[in-house]
Amino acid sequence: MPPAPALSIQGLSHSFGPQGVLDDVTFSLPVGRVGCLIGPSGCGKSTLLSMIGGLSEPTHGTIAHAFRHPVFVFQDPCLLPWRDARDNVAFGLKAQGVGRNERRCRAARLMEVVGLAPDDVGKYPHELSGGMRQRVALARALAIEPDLLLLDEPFSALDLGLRRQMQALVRRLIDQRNLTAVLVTHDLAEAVRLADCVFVLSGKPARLTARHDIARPFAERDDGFVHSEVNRLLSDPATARALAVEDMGHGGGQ
Amino acid sequence: MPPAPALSIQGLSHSFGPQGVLDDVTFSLPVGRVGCLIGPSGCGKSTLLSMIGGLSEPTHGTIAHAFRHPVFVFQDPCLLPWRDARDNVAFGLKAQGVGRNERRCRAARLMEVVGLAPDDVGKYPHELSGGMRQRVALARALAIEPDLLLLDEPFSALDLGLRRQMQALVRRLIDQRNLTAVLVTHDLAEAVRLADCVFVLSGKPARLTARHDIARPFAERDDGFVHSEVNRLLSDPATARALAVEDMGHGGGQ
Amino acid sequence: FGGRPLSAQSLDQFTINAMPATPSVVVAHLVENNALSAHVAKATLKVWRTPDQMRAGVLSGDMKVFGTPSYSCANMMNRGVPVRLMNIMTWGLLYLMTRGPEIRSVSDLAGKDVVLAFRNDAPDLIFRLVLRRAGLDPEKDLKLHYVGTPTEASQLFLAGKTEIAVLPEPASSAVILRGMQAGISVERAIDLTEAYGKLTGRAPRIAQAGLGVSEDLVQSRPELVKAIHEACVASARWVLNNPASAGRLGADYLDLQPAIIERSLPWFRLNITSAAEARPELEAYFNDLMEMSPDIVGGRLPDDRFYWGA
Amino acid sequence: MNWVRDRASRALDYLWGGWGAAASLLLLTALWEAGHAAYGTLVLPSPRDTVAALVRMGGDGRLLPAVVETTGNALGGFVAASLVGGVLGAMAGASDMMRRLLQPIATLMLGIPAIAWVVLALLWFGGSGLAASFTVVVTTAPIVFSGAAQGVRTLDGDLRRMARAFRVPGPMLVWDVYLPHMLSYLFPALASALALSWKIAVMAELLSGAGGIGDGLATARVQLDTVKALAWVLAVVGLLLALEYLLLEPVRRHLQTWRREAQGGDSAMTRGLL
Amino acid sequence: MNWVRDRASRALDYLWGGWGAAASLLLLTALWEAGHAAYGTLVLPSPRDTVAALVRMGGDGRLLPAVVETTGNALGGFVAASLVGGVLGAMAGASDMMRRLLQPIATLMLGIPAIAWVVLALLWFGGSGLAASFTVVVTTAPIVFSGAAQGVRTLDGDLRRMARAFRVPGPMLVWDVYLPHMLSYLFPALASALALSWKIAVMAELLSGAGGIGDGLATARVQLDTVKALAWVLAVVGLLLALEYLLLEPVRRHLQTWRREAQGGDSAMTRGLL
Ligand SMILES: Nc1ncnc2c1ncn2[C@@H]1O[C@H](COP(=O)(O)OP(=O)(O)OP(=O)(O)O)[C@@H](O)[C@H]1O
Ligand SMILES: Nc1ncnc2c1ncn2[C@@H]1O[C@H](COP(=O)(O)OP(=O)(O)OP(=O)(O)O)[C@@H](O)[C@H]1O
Ligand SMILES: [Mg+2]
Ligand SMILES: [Mg+2]
Repeated sequence: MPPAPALSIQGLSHSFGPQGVLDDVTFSLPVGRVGCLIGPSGCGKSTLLSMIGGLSEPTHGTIAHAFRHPVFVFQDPCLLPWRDARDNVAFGLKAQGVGRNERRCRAARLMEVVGLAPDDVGKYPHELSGGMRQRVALARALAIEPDLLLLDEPFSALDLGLRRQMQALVRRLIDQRNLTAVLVTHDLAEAVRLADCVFVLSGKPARLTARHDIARPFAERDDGFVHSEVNRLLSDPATARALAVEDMGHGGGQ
Repeated sequence: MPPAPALSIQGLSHSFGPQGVLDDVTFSLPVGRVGCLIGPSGCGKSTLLSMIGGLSEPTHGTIAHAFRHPVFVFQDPCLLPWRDARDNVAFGLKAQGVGRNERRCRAARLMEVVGLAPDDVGKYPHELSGGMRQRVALARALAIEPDLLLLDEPFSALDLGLRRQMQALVRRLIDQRNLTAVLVTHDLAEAVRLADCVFVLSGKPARLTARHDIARPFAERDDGFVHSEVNRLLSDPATARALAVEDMGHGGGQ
Repeated sequence: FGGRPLSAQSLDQFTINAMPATPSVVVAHLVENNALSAHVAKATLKVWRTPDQMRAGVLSGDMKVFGTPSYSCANMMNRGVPVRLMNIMTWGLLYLMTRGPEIRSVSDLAGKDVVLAFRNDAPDLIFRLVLRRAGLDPEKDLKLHYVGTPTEASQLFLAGKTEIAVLPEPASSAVILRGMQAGISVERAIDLTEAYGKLTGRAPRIAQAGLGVSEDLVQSRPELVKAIHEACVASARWVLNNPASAGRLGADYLDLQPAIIERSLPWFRLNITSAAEARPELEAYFNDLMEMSPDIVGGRLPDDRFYWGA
Repeated sequence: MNWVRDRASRALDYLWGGWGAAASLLLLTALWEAGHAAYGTLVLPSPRDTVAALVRMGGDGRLLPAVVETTGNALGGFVAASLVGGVLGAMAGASDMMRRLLQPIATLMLGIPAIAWVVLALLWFGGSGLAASFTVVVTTAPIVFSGAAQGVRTLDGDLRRMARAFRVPGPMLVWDVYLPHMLSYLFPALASALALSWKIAVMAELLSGAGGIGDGLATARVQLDTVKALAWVLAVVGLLLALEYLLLEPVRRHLQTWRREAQGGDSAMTRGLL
Repeated sequence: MNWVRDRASRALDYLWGGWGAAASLLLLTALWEAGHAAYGTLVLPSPRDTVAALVRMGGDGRLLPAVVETTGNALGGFVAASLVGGVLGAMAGASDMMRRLLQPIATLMLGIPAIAWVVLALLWFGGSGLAASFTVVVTTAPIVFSGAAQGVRTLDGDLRRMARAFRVPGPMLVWDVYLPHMLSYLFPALASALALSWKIAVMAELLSGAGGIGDGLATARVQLDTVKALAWVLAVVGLLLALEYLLLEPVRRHLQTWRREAQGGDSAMTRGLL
């Protein structure tokens, strides 16, 4: 089914000093698809993402991709404390050389899209709530019209409604513009709802221990499907072991 | 059912400059119970929590409680960047005057309890993953044996297994030591699993728009119960409206 | 020392605070020879390093007898500090140094660059007075480069920044010595004291510096003041007769090389004269200074009490 | 605490602040007066006499040219020091190698007494004010250098990674990411360097006979005219205080904008600290 | 980049660093030699002669007492300035009111030339080294003050709230929360102040005749003995460089511990900046 891989990772290992973090990770992702990384906290998901985006180099192995505008939503929002919300959203645009008025305009529009109120525009990061900061970071990433999205738990601080909205927004963008995305999340329902392919990392150092393809098109994934898919994932022993939920039964309620 | 309220909030309003954030919030919570605040991102949950803990003062209204050791898990981990993980966990103990060796010992034990490996002990915050930082913050809060827990999305960066473990840990502590807790979360399943009472905030400025009691004892809350409780919550129109999920049907899969 | 009541008995200890210049060898000799033994059990010499130190010492009463430029002492008195001038020790120590032979008289200076130190201080005023009397305008007819101290002036002069420098002793001797070591021929082209005398129609003498004394010492121990003055006169005679020994003696006290002291002694016009005796010359000097800069002696001539007499 | 109260409290704070400065200046004047009473005019002239002398010197037309000259020397040196120190400091902060290369030079410049430079400076720059400016550069550039280096070195690693992820071009990286962070380190260094500049310029003028206030001060000292000497010092100090309140304080407040908290909670806390 | 490579690169970096300092010192010596060739001994003696004179002075037993005396004056002043400046600066950083009260005094102390203090200092402290120490305090305390104030002011509001939530007692608040943050501001200020201390001490000794190196320098200057004068300066500079490498550099590295990244990615990036 997959066309030529747009992102391909071969035998990737990484360690910080003496501590091995990732060991021989190999996978690939075609253009237009969403890959999702799940795994226990501290297993190296963020590290992997930053290597895909070229922010750090793997100790061994190769990462090949042909994307020209990868963009990050980091696990921490990483906003510039000395710029207000709008200028933070416009940060990537400024880096691309978009003129001041246009980027401010586009930033304000995007802030609306991620559900921020007009009077949040001028707030500095320390005046924003956690979820608002996360949305500013999301808007900043979406502003620059990337071709590869690297999302590290981008919706973790959002409420149910907003989370659904943002998920739909991101998936719509991906489908419309034929973007590729790698998503890190701890929420299996989110993984199942957004991803075409779920990669499970686990162990110390972490290896790829399972992989699940989710074939149904995004538009047709209703709550029932999500629920049953999550249960299917959890019924896979490798996945359940990775998430340490073997002993909890297959409760999709999480 | 509730005994004398240990925490009682009366007509509390708050605004930052001209912007009203909370409006006439009134509720109370008996000793030994877990109250859960849910509401859309940016509605003022963290603000309310910090007022309960005495870190800021409400513009109007009163907060009364008799707790002597309230403790916070902030939405951001707020670790001291110049102290390693263990010393961060021991921070509250040091503030209480616990001797160096004892607090280091206790900190190391607590780090084990929250699932951190022995070789994480000496890592500085910037060397920890997001979920590890969150667990360090949790361990720091639990270390000082508080009587009031103020938890602001304390498990949001944890994987499924760890999240369940931590939930169980916290609830066990609460029941054993007869602590009181106020929990902020965006995860309804978590709310239903942990809380005795769910308060729904919404609007701008935010008011208390719904309240749900969850009577069944913690030990008996299995996945099925959680699932059906979440659906019950979402079937309440005020709650669904607050979380902006009216249009999505009552999918508990989230 | 300070506020101890002074009696007619001899003092345990007495300190003379001399200037950091060659004439202080006179005081060194006097101290070394116990010339004050009739009045003081132990006399010592201290050399002050900066005028600030001297001023602070005089103001606080720590310095009872101190080396001082004559105009400074007059200025202090005019500003209400109870001091007198005891005597004049040096009568002119300002020289115009050149690196070439072309300067023979003051009028040759027209159009030249000259480096000198202490703007608006006495040496500068004397030099400018000489220029004026010789018909040169210090602002227009030549270029004066001012620097902070004679040290900088000497260095710039030796480094070739200018051909001409106005230097007081002992800097002028030092410059000749250093010039010799570096193979630069330096000459004392003009003795400004002589030029000044000629142009003002007076003897080649400028009452430049001597010892000042606090009023309170003059009142309480006039005999000690007198003894100091007389010992100075005696020691000066010895110093002039034994320049080499004086150089060695002064080297320890002044922290100067014996060679520099020995070489500079003849150029100091050493001659101990009590202030009362020197009064006409002092007043002439002060008047000339005031012509250039009225405030330098505090705006007026000091009154009679200023001139201590034996 | 509602909005009106907040606003009012901030206005009050500002007023209080003004009072603070005024109180401090009054206190100093009182001390000065007391010092005068204790030591007399020859050591410390009275404030009244000094101000009168200052006014007289202003009337004579001697004050302004000297102040302008010294200000020129001081500011020239300060600007050069800020540029050189800032740029080299930023480089030293960014690369350990650079720091190792430049740090000894900075230490040297800080540690060598002006008196050791003065002849070289005179040879290079003649008796002009450049010699004074040079001395200012030599002394203040290392202070700016330290601040700038520390500013670059301490930028949050996450923000650096973020900027890299967004492929921020060089000038924008400097302007939007490094500079706002560095400013918090540079500002105190620059403020110290600015105030120091006048003092050094005056001392250098005095050492090199370069004119300006240094010259006036030297003459006043020769004449033992402590009133006039102090009047010169007062001119420098007045200028510095004016600079402090008309330039530095507003800038300081402006730089704080993004840190300001809307509520009063924090200051209550810090008050607890004291 | 694996662990071994990382270790090796850090060791290499250290070596390179040492080379950097050595290279920089060699370059300076070469410049000095060139200056000597251009201007001659009377303006700038040769390095060889200067070192020889230094050794001779050391042999005579004149060097050590003077260096000890000046070091005492400088360090005494520096320690006092660090304490006074640090504590008052922390207060000024914590309360706006305090800042407004203290800032003008700091500006004043920075801006008043030493020469204006010297008579007062002499009257208060006699000719002793205290006058030099006093001048050091007056000049360096405001630099430390600025750094300390900025350090306290810029502590992250969230950390402050966290500390408050944990009811951290005063001393621990200072020690564990404020100080580690402040250090990043205090350190460059303290390093500048330390280097400046010697220079100021020497100048003050020279102005007030208080002995120590200043005295030696003054004597050498009067005799036009440029070799000896430069040897004195070299003694100061050598001392400062030794301090830099034996004290400040290790401390600087130690303070950075918690910032250190395990990987080399970042430095590649900052190299991109240059
Ligand atoms: N700069 C660093 N230096 C040393 N170790 C690091 C560094 N960054 C990360 N690590 C370690 O690498 C491991 C993986 O970290 P990473 O942030 O990739 O985890 P993660 O999978 O994103 O976890 P989480 O779900 O909690 O965010 C952790 O054990 C962490 O301690
Ligand atoms: N210091 C501040 N200054 C001004 N406005 C603030 C400040 N802190 C919070 N706010 C505003 O108050 C509102 C509530 O913030 P709060 O952090 O309490 O939200 P929250 O309910 O915790 O949201 P989230 O779920 O996203 O964490 C937001 O609109 C925010 O912009
Ligand atoms: Mg992560
Ligand atoms: Mg919040």
